[in-house]
Amino acid sequence: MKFGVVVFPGSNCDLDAYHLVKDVLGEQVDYIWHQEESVAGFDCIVLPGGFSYGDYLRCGAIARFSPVMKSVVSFAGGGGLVLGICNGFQVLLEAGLLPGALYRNINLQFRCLFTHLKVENLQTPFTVGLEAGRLLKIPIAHGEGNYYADPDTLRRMEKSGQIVFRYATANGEVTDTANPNGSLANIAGVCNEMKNVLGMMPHPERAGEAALGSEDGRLIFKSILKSWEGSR
Amino acid sequence: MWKAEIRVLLKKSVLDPQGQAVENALGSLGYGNVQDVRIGKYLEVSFDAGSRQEAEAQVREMSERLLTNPVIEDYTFELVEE
Amino acid sequence: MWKAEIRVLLKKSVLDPQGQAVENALGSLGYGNVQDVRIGKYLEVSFDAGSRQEAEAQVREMSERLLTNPVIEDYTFELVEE
Amino acid sequence: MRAEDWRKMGLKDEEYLLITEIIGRDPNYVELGMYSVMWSEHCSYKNSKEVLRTLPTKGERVLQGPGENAGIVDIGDGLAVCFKIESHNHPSAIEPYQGAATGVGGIIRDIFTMGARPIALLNSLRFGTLEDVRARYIFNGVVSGIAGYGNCIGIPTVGGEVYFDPCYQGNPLVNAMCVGLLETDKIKRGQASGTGNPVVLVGARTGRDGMHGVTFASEELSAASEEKRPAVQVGDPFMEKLLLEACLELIYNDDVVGIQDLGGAGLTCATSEMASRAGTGLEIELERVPCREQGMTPYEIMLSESQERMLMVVLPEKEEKVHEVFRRWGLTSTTIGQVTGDGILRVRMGGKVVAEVPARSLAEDAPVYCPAFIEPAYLRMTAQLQLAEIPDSGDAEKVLLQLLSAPNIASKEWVWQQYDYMVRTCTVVLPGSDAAVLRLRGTKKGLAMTVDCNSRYVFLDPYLGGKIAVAEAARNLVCSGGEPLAVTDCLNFGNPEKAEIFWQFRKAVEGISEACLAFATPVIGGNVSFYNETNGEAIYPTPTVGMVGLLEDVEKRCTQEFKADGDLIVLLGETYEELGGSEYLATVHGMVAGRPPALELDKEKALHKLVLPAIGQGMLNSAHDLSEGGLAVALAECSFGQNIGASVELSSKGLRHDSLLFGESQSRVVVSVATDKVEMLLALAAQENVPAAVIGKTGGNSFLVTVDGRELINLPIEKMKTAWREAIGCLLK
Ligand SMILES: Nc1ncnc2c1ncn2[C@@H]1O[C@H](COP(=O)(O)OP(=O)(O)O)[C@@H](O)[C@H]1O
Ligand SMILES: [Mg+2]
Repeated sequence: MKFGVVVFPGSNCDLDAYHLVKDVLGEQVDYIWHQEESVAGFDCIVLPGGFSYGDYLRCGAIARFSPVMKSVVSFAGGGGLVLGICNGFQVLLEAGLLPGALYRNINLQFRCLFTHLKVENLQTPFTVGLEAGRLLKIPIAHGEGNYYADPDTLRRMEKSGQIVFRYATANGEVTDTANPNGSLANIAGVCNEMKNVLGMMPHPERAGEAALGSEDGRLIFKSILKSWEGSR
Repeated sequence: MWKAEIRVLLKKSVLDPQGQAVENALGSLGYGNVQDVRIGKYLEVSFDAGSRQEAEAQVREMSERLLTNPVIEDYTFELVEE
Repeated sequence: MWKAEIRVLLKKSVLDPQGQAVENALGSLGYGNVQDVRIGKYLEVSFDAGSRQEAEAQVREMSERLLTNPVIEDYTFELVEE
Repeated sequence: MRAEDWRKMGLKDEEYLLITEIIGRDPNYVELGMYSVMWSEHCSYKNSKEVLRTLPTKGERVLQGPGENAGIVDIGDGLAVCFKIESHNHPSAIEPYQGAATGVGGIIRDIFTMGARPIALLNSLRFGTLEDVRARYIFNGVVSGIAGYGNCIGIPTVGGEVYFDPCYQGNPLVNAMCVGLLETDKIKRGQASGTGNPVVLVGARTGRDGMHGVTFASEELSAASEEKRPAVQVGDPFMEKLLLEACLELIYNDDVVGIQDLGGAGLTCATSEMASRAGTGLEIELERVPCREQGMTPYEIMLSESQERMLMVVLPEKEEKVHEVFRRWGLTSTTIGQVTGDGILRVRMGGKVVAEVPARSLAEDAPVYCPAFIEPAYLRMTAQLQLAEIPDSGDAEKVLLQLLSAPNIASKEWVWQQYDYMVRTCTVVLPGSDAAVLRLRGTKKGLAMTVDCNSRYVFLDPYLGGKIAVAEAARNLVCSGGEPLAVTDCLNFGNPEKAEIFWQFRKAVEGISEACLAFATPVIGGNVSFYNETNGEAIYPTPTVGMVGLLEDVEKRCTQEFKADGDLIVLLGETYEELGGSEYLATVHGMVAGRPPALELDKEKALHKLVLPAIGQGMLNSAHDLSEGGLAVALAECSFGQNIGASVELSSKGLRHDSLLFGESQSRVVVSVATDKVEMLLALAAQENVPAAVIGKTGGNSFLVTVDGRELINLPIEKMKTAWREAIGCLLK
């Protein structure tokens, strides 16, 4: 399986995603420069974290017009796996590949800390490898991760299992105190209806080695590998 | 030459944490008479266009494609000929 | 009840990285006719005041004390009676 | 030229005369402006040069000492670490967010200019007390400015320190440090060598912002500073990220002869310094400089301090390729001139020469002053501390809670949680321990880093305080398992033209020198920030010490938190009746007085010789240095990490209880060890002549302390932790 990590001007977690896939998981990976017009040859596209175009105007707003995004959109339309992490999530929302929007954290501050995620849907390519009830300890680092969708959209998403991760306490309770940014219904990650596009604010690529405080992020990449194997 | 003066605010249904914070700060600075604060973006875009109509159409298009996010934001604008 | 509509922009001599980035983005989206983009803040503040004069004085005071930093920003405002 | 012209620019009459002697005529207005910025204290170090010469700067590992944009130290395996600290105090006082942000931007440029990839940021901050609205506003703005820049550019901010004291009310301190990594054969220097080589300017357009920023940094803050406001600028971290990647790509491919960032004094400084270092001259054409505004004059272009710009000298055959690389990164680059052999900096505008002076004279020939110095009168007062007149802490529990929630001791989580300290996934000891530790990919090594200074000590005894700042930094590294390598310092003081201030400066540097010599940690670079005064009142002398240490095996790192129930707690070092300058005296008794605790460098070194191998051999489960708040606070902090309590039995041996619990005697570390390793540790301690006492055991969820058999403290960890963690957030509400 071959991963592609997109590099926008201002991406800065590209290296971390690359490192996890290549050095920790031993899988194939290449960078994809934002001006590439094709993503042919890749099996999973990762839109990494960072501050594409400085996050000026709105996070992800300018990056979504990069040449590479056209091919990412059609790749996703054909069922290809796309994972957007943090800024990558914001780009996916701006590009219309996922519903809703992300805006300023409720306390107006950038926040960097470990969070616990409750997995709400084990039937996505990104979560199939997880045990039921297993919480994931994965850090966040963002200033605009406050998820919003209008009530109708939210209802639809709940129904079709598009809410994938919610912020929870260390005991797995979805409460206000566990919510680091004001996100609607503690939402930390969502997918599209087809389930092949996932956006999440927490950084699984920062939780792939014991030395970094958690290995849970690896499980998401393992799931991707598993579902890809299964689909062949 | 036209100058579009675009004001962008969060939709009423979306909580405005920044406005809230400034409202509280004004209160504690002694402006107890302040009832509501909303904070958004202000953009000035200068560009050429043949007519006011054309200019208006272009501002709408730019706003909807790039300058605002219709999921959470509303905008209004004025056009000034320069 | 008054509503102050306050527009805040960076002073002309100060770099506006946001405006610059959006200007470039508009250019590559095909809006080659765009010459200049400046991005700032827009605030709506609703409050009670006895008269327009009083209201104006208060907006000025709030703007200079809290809402803007005169070191790098300029502001203009309009007052609407509600 | 009228006297008021040069005086307004901050030049003294005799300095003007010197200029006319150097160039053999009266300077024109542009030239006068160039001399005035280059000969300001900020650029020329004219008041501090002589004193700085006394710092030890050499060492086996030092590849680059002071004099370049940043210093470099060899760490083996063909790798080197490059680091530097710099102040951005005055801009932060006036526009906290942008002032701090551009400070971070500036120090990052200093690091990648040397060819190093920036891997970490640290910061040392000082504000007025949080009861004051303005201090809260500045604190908030500075922290979000540091976050805004560092997070956006994608360099983790991994450590620092924050203090609050009324002396910083009008003049906050914002010192930013950056650490970079490079291969020893890729070092670049700011030298304009090779006659005929093109000179390329790249990055942001030049604007009218930041004119005379360095002069501004070389004056006291006053109401008149308001007029100089355009000296504050807006940073563009996105532009800098592109610059960083593009420049490192070029440097890595050996496409650059010399490179320097444009910081204070802008184009004037970069051109004259690069030529001066190489013994060459430069010719530039200002018409080619991309400007943000129309009609900018030569004076404005030469003095603008617009951020995010770099100047480089390249080989003629590489010129096209260099422009091509910048284009790919979306950057504008322009060839603005070339290197000449005549040593002259010649500036043209539209072909007409607008300035023509010896490059060296700008960079090197500023007059050197030896300001007068005299022991400050206040020291006679503060030295008079009669401990007998101060009641011993009656209620130790209450005092402990009070100290834990004192802003200088309370958790700084409110600050560092706003920083992305994890990006690049190399931070293996996160903020909250004695020093941050980063792993170095592709090697077994790690780097520990810290910044420290207790300015209250320096105020009460500049010499001793300077020494302690170095010792504390070294001790923090050692507690993390890092062997101290070298120092960068940021010397923040008041107006050096006042004899008492200059005395403080000389004494502090003397203390730093002595400690650096003892620990074999040379000073490889730094920054001096004078004129930190408001309306004639100086800040505490604050020589911040940034230090980096090496871990040969990053797996052998250590942190401060207790790891397991049932470990033994051992106190290394000796406790004396020392309360002078303590946080306890200040917080509980409202006194800033006495002498700081004594420091014996031999004892400190012995402690390091014990702790480092003990960590290396896996003897210790945790190690934490004792600083503000003394033993009781240090033990509580060890408990907080994993909510593991402790019970401790102390004997007073005639010491006051407050000295025993809250005194800040130096050269002490508290460690936890598994019971089967304690013999080994005590034997090693005996061998190194370090006093070591088993004082208790870890476990439970309370913190228990008995002194001479009497219980003085019995507090739930949870309660102490809440007080400590939430204090700063609460004060900001
Ligand atoms: N401004 C800051 N930025 C980042 N980290 C900080 C800052 N201030 C404090 N910290 C972190 O908080 C912890 C405690 O700081 P401090 O009390 O100064 O420790 P010490 O006394 O051991 O030097 C350290 O890990 C330090 O790096
Ligand atoms: Mg400290």
